[in-house]
Amino acid sequence: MANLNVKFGNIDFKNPLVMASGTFGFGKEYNEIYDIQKLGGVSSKGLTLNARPGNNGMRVCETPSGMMNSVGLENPGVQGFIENELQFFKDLDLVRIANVGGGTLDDYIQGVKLLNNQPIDMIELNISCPNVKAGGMAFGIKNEVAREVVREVRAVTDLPLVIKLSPNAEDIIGMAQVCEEEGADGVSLVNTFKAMAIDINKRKPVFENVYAGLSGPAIKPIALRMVHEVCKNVNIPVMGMGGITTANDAIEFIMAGSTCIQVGTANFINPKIGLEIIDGIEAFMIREGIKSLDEIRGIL
Amino acid sequence: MANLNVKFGNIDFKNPLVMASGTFGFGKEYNEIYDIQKLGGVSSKGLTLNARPGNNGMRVCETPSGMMNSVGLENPGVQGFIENELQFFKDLDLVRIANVGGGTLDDYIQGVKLLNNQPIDMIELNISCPNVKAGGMAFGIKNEVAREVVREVRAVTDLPLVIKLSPNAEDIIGMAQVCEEEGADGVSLVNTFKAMAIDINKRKPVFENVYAGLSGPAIKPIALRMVHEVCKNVNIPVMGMGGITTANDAIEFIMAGSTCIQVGTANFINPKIGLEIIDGIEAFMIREGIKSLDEIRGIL
Amino acid sequence: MYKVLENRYVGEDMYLMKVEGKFEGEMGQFYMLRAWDMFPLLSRPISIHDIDENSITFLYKVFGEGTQILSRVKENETIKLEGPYGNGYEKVEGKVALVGGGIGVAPLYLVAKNIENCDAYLGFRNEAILEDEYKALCNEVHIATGNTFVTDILDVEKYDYILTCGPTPMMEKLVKMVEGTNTKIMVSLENHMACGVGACLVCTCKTAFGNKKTCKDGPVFWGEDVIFNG
Amino acid sequence: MYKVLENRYVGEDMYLMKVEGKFEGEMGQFYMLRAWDMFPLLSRPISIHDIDENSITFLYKVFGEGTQILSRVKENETIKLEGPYGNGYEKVEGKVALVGGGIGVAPLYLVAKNIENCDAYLGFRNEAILEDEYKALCNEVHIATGNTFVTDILDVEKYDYILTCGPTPMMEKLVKMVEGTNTKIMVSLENHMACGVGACLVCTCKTAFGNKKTCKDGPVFWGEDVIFNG
Ligand SMILES: Cc1cc2nc3c(=O)[nH]c(=O)nc-3n(C[C@H](O)[C@H](O)[C@H](O)COP(=O)(O)OP(=O)(O)OC[C@H]3O[C@@H](n4cnc5c(N)ncnc54)[C@H](O)[C@@H]3O)c2cc1C
Ligand SMILES: Cc1cc2nc3c(=O)[nH]c(=O)nc-3n(C[C@H](O)[C@H](O)[C@H](O)COP(=O)(O)OP(=O)(O)OC[C@H]3O[C@@H](n4cnc5c(N)ncnc54)[C@H](O)[C@@H]3O)c2cc1C
Ligand SMILES: Cc1cc2nc3c(=O)[nH]c(=O)nc-3n(C[C@H](O)[C@H](O)[C@H](O)COP(=O)(O)O)c2cc1C
Ligand SMILES: Cc1cc2nc3c(=O)[nH]c(=O)nc-3n(C[C@H](O)[C@H](O)[C@H](O)COP(=O)(O)O)c2cc1C
Ligand code: FES
Ligand code: FES
Repeated sequence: MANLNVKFGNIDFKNPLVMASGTFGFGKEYNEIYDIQKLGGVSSKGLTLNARPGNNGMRVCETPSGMMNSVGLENPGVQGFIENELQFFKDLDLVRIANVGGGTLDDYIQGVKLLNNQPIDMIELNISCPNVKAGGMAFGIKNEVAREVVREVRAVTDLPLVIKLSPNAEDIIGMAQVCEEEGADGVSLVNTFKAMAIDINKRKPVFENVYAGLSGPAIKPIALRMVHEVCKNVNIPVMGMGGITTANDAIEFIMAGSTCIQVGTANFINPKIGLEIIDGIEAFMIREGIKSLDEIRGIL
Repeated sequence: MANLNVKFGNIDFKNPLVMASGTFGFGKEYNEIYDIQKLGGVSSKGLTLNARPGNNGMRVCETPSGMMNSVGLENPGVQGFIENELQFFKDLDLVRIANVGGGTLDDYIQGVKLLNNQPIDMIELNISCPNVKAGGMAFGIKNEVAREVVREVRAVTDLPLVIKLSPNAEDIIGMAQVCEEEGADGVSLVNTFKAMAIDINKRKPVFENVYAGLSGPAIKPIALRMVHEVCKNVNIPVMGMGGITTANDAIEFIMAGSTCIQVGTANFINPKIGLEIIDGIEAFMIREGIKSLDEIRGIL
Repeated sequence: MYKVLENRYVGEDMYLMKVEGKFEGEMGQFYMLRAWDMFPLLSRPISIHDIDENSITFLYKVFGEGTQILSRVKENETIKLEGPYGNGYEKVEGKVALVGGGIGVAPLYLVAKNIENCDAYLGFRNEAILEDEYKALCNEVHIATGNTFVTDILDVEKYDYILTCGPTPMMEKLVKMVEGTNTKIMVSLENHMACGVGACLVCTCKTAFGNKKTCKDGPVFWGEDVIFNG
Repeated sequence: MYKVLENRYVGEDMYLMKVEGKFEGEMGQFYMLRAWDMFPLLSRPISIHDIDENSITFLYKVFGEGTQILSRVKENETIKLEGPYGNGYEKVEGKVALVGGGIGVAPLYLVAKNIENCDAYLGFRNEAILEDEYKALCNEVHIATGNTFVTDILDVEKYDYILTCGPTPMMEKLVKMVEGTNTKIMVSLENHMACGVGACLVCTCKTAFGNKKTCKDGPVFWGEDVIFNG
């Protein structure tokens, strides 16, 4: 039997598979389909300090081997999460990750503070959110803007802190290094790619916000490259993601250096895909005589 | 009858469709399949000052709705082009674009100088090439590095000069603005995305160079966004590309602001796709009562 | 993977697909269908048209790529189904009208099977489809085609409940028509979906009670609660 | 779009697909096939197995996704073909051996039809396929299966020419075997392709005369010119 255990910093995952934020709600819905405690972890829907209704208009659009979304961080707010969702979330036997977004630096800080004493195992800080003060450019584009968020959030929490990087960053390697320098326990990448679709008959962008986030198999080759680059250049553990759909994909990300891998969009292809990926990783390990994922992590 | 004519700066294109560099050779092969003079233009295989044998090992790998290539600029060199390929190329009744790459700044300058008195209509400067002096990082990543190339090349040629931007640029809007400031006649984008694939059974990257360039429908939503951003922020004309496969795709790029559109990878899906896209654009114009593409260019 | 027993054209660009298996599902619920592996990416939400011991039936209209692929599936080939998902029509009692427009007639067949003594008002672009099938289940079946709309031939006040599915403008109009009457209406909303289970929030619709998930809280809502144009 | 007349399993994971139409093509040339619309992206290069007035035949082995889709195409369905592409076998005269390994036997059928009095040496993993068909065209047909390799049962010096197609190690070994003899050999190279017509340079192979395009200058080359491991 292969051992799928991984250690991400000090946190033990029973296997490397984590469900990506925003694609798995708070786990409840998928738990009606299968026992989600077979997963390594779940990253919650992105939480902001205050509840948000999300974006108007079309929120999803299919692209070749991908999809764009413009949910706009609809969520019940951190307090709403604590009151209504944590009840279910907290009892799960898996690594419980609260994904936190923000609109201002203060939103991040207050949001994380509220989570400090809650029964969660890790915070994933989504810095792809538009920075209200900086005219809407996301926090995760410029290294020095990101540095400030990471530093300030690090200062207010002892929870394991993983920074979720945007593939739209100007310099993703430098960005990951900034996170490491500021004391993050790890980084996760990639978030969605800024993308566009036009309805040529209406002569309008498909999305009210004009741009939206691209995810799914289409982006996998770029995401894998970014994960490889980051893993080569930081010493903190990495959660790789972006289009992972098969065990083969997951193993590529692990060989590129990921400790955990996250699966998002693929859940929409097949709601039980998480289990299939875990089984597939195990089958590969058995076939190849691999006892622990440490043997293949970051081998290239 | 719809008029597909477009003017790119001072250059007249009989229609906006240009075949993208590296996917169409010097036109000869496809001309055996159909009369390529029905196209608006052809951008030649990327030329470097000296002939190059290209990369070793695997050069292509399919991805979901995309492909990666690692041709490594195999080409006969500018002199070889002039001696052996220009004979055919020069007589084509379409806009003849010489795509020029480089390894050092001097390679670009010398290459372009050699082309100055040749019967071509335009130079497309590919700044995605690794900058030998800067440890291999491409010229097209940092604005100030790109500025130097554009300035120096601009100084040695009076040919219409289009700069081909890399989607891996740190700041693609700023990059386009730099090109405009330095006197480029236009920009084209996007080149391929830096990407990776791993052969998990061999436990090796698929490509000897580790990273390779992703193209095809998978990247279209990101490419379209970049083209839109650039068109909104420069006053020189733009050739948009990246995954264009259908007339619908092409019209999206035009609505986003492209004057010409380039088609690359789609040629591999169907060798006559160029004609189908042109016909499809015309059909759309007729259906929608559009007399000239000026009416829909950059409308959003 | 389930075996397709039948997949036949029934008119108006619509196909009836019968799939073998023991399926669950209530009137107004839907399944996520895919007759392909990885491309296109997303599965397609299709309402339950009919269900019995050994099979489930869908009625779908060829619209884009996904439904086109569905229409090419042959007998004995297989498709993938996930479901049943969503919140369907409530089993109301009283005088009930089922109002379907176009492919919106699809879920109303199972409704007609579950609700006794209902009348059906079915609107089609050109020709009526499955008219006999609905007649077998309903008291009266009224058909509107061409320039006549179902909303023209229906007196809402005759009914205690209207259960409808169809184009949004039609449903919106019906909701307006019952305003100020004693008639209650249930509408089935359509929204583009990804997960289908309530996890991704791409299908949010606006209601008097705030944002709701079309896939999980709906697709069927009380008409008065829905904020159209939301 | 061309109609598939026949697509049948012939053993060793291989299928024979006959497609209706008037096609051109010489021995050793290939077509780019696709039995799908947009996904997967690239077409698959498949050699001409046979050709006659009203049809073309391919022999292909199910390997990955593309050939799997090909294998599922049914009679009367359609596929897309572009070609013929490439540079095939020269029509040599003298004593000729055709040497095929695995799916490498595919192009040799048309060769056997074009070259009189040749002998065939065919290697398979388990069982020989289409043995009778080759017997009908060749003087002698020698089969190697299991642990015997075609290279074990062939005396190259008996022949003026060897025309081969198969796994690279087999072809490389054959080229070595003819070294220093009077026998000349033509090999058919396999390389991943995108355009298939010589425009994209992803299929470059190394030869004594510099880089060549497998799709346009090849796939058939004189063995002595090819730099294996290049
Ligand atoms: C709850 C529900 C029940 C439905 N029941 C039926 C039914 O019984 N019969 C039937 O014919 N149709 C039904 N539809 C509509 C059906 O889902 C769409 O017609 C179908 O998804 C179109 O897919 P396509 O690939 O043919 O079109 P495309 O336009 O190519 O699809 C592109 C994307 O948009 C989505 N999409 C496009 N139109 C719609 C739409 N109207 N609703 C939701 N998503 C859409 C697709 O799912 C896909 O993700 C239902 C929709 C919902 C939400
Ligand atoms: C000139 C030429 C003639 C050929 N003739 C035949 C034939 O007659 N019968 C036959 O069965 N096979 C033939 N092949 C091999 C055939 O093209 C591959 O087996 C097929 O492309 C595999 O596709 P796939 O989708 O099943 O595999 P996948 O591995 O899923 O394909 C992924 C990608 O790799 C490419 N690829 C994978 N293996 C090969 C290969 N061996 N050669 C070229 N590209 C490959 C595919 O084209 C595709 O782009 C020929 C190859 C070449 C170059
Ligand atoms: C519908 C949807 C909603 C998402 N919401 C969030 C979010 O709230 N917070 C976040 O950090 N990432 C969010 N993401 C990004 C995913 O977590 C993931 O980074 C991205 O989709 C790439 O992975 P994938 O290709 O496996 O989906 C969302 C993605 C999708 C598709
Ligand atoms: C096989 C291949 C070779 C390429 N070679 C070049 C090149 O020599 N010079 C260049 O500027 N771009 C080159 N490109 C990039 C294309 O011109 C184009 O920018 C890119 O592929 C995106 O467009 P597409 O998705 O339509 O292919 C190449 C692309 C491919 C697929
Ligand atoms: S489709 Fe995901 S929440 Fe409704
Ligand atoms: S496949 Fe394009 S040159 Fe050979």
